[in-house]
Amino acid sequence: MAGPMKMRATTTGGTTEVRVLMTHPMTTAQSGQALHFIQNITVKQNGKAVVEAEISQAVSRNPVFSFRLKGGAKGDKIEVSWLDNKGETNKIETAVA
Amino acid sequence: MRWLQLAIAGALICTPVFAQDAKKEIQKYQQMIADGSPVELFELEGEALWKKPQGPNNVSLEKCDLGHGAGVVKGAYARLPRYFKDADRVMDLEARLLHCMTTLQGRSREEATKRVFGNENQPSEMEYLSAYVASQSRGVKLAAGTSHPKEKEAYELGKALFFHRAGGWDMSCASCHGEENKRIRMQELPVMSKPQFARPIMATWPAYRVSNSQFKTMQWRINDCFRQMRYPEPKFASDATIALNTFLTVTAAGEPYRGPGTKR
Amino acid sequence: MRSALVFAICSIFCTAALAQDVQKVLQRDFQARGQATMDRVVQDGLQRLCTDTNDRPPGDVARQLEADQMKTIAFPAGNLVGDWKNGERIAQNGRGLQWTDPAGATGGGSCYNCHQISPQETSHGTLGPSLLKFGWMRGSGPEMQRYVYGKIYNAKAYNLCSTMPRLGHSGTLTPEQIKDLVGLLLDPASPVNK
Amino acid sequence: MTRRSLLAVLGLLLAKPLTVLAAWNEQAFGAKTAADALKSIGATAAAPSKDILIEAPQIAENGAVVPIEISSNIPGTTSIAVVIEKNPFPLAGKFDFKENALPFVKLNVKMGETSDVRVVAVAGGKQFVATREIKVTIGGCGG
Repeated sequence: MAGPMKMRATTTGGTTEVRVLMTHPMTTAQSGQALHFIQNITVKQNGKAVVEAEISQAVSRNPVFSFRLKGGAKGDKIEVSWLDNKGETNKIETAVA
Repeated sequence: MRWLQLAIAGALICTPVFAQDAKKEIQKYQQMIADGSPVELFELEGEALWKKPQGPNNVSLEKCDLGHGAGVVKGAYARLPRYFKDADRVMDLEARLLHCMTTLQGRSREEATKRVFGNENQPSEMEYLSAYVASQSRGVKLAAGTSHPKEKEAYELGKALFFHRAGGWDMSCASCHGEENKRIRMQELPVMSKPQFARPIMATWPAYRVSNSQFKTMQWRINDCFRQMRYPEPKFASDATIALNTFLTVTAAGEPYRGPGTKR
Repeated sequence: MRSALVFAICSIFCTAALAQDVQKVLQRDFQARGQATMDRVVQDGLQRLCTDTNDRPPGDVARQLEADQMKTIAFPAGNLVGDWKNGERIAQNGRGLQWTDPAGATGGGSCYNCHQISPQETSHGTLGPSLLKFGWMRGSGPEMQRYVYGKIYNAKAYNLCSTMPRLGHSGTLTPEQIKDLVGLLLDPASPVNK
Repeated sequence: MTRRSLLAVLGLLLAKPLTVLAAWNEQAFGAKTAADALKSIGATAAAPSKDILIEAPQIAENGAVVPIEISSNIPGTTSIAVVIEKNPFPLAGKFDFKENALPFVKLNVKMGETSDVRVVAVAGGKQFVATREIKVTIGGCGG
């Protein structure tokens, strides 16, 4: 069961800033624990993919990312989802404030 | 000649300019990790745990009186530690949470304290709850109790403990936190007995520690200082730990709370 | 006049009373864990004196207690300059004597926590003085070897209320380890003196 | 369990394999040197650019969390990759920007030791690179 995510999306001066927090161990091969890390992150704006990321075990535990979108209106739906190397996923959706 | 060489070597290695730059860069690092902190995830989990029915009585902690009346969480953390009449004791956040777990939820003290300090894979209930309760005091000025005789007693005891030298290495808290502009390795040491240093520190505990990806409570901070001072272990939520916390928080009085923080 | 007298009396007896309380509190609120046993909260004479005088003991008493501490140091015979490379490892190591450290295992001196030593290590503390160029400035003769060995073994023999732990006396470091630290500070080949 | 919630659970189980299998460049992320990693993302001849901005502390007190903020002012930037020279697996991430997304990302990475961090940006099919050294120090009592 994936732990909680948290997201904030705010628009000011023609730019929308998306800040997303993910609960994930992001364990490395060096840690002695089983390798377990997020590999893919997708950011969608009103259903359309705007950022697609591939990441490695070098991203810190409990990842925090910020992304920026040009324009964006209050009420736009932002969705962020992740998929890890074990096939687990989680997602969160919020409206731009 | 040797002295001249030494002076040059010294100037190269220890110029205050270098030290100033390093200090500025470390401050920048601390600012950046605070901006990109996952600490809110712990606040969220803590809120869920606060509202979750538990124990033999199968009730949540929502009726817990943290000092502002049953169930009032807003601003409660900033007034702790304080004297509680129902327990006839000065209590800090963890001591009070423990009190509510035993009285409201009907849990045994033994069960409720079995795992007070968690690890990176499994944070403890105390850690999650501390994150949530503390977050509800953001913007509220720290004002630990100072009027009740037992609050005064706790402050005096805490102060005495702060300067008390003992343990395997003859240390007191003041051995590291007693002089200005000192470091352990690269870590700056706040003089916790002086308000200007205690204020920013106490306003940001409890905190997420990036070095081990764990959320840490003030009870843990005190516990781990004593471990490194080569003392035996302070008992969880004991009067000694609460007295120290009282001394530190009273010293930091007036600072608006802005935690839970993010530390190295 | 009278208030001054009351103050003087209180400064003797009030702190003494509080020290008693602290002892009782420590006995009640602390517990043994691993190698960190409860005898460690019982203050010895110098810990008590330094606490009571805020680390400023009267000179004559301090001299006397320092002399007592000096007697705890057993200086090994012969050359005290050990292997500086091993000394560097010991200086880096911050473990030993904690309840999380296995009893009897060799720990370190935690030296870099407080001192600048080898110039290569930039992550050093400042609670103690910089030891950069220590042997280069002071030489490495028998007297200096003895001083460094003694200071690491029991710093309180030289300065009663020093913040520095009694690393040999407390059982944190073995005589061999202390010799290696002497090597780190005094050996002309050590990076400290380059 | 009600029939409806059972159906909902089954629905979830069924839906999972149907989600698009996202691509993850195993070869690039498995590369053990920065040179190999750069090669697998096709960035061997990237031109140095001052229009890639890397905002990071010069000194990180702890390698477990090193915050890095990256933005590209090169017009038409569609992708940004982060390569940490001395990490066991140097490629830390690759971000593709589409539609309204600005070429900007802020993230926290792990660094085993002091190292150069290279950021490769792709714009109009061309590769650009900027480098920044980040020092990792030891904090605390080490016990």
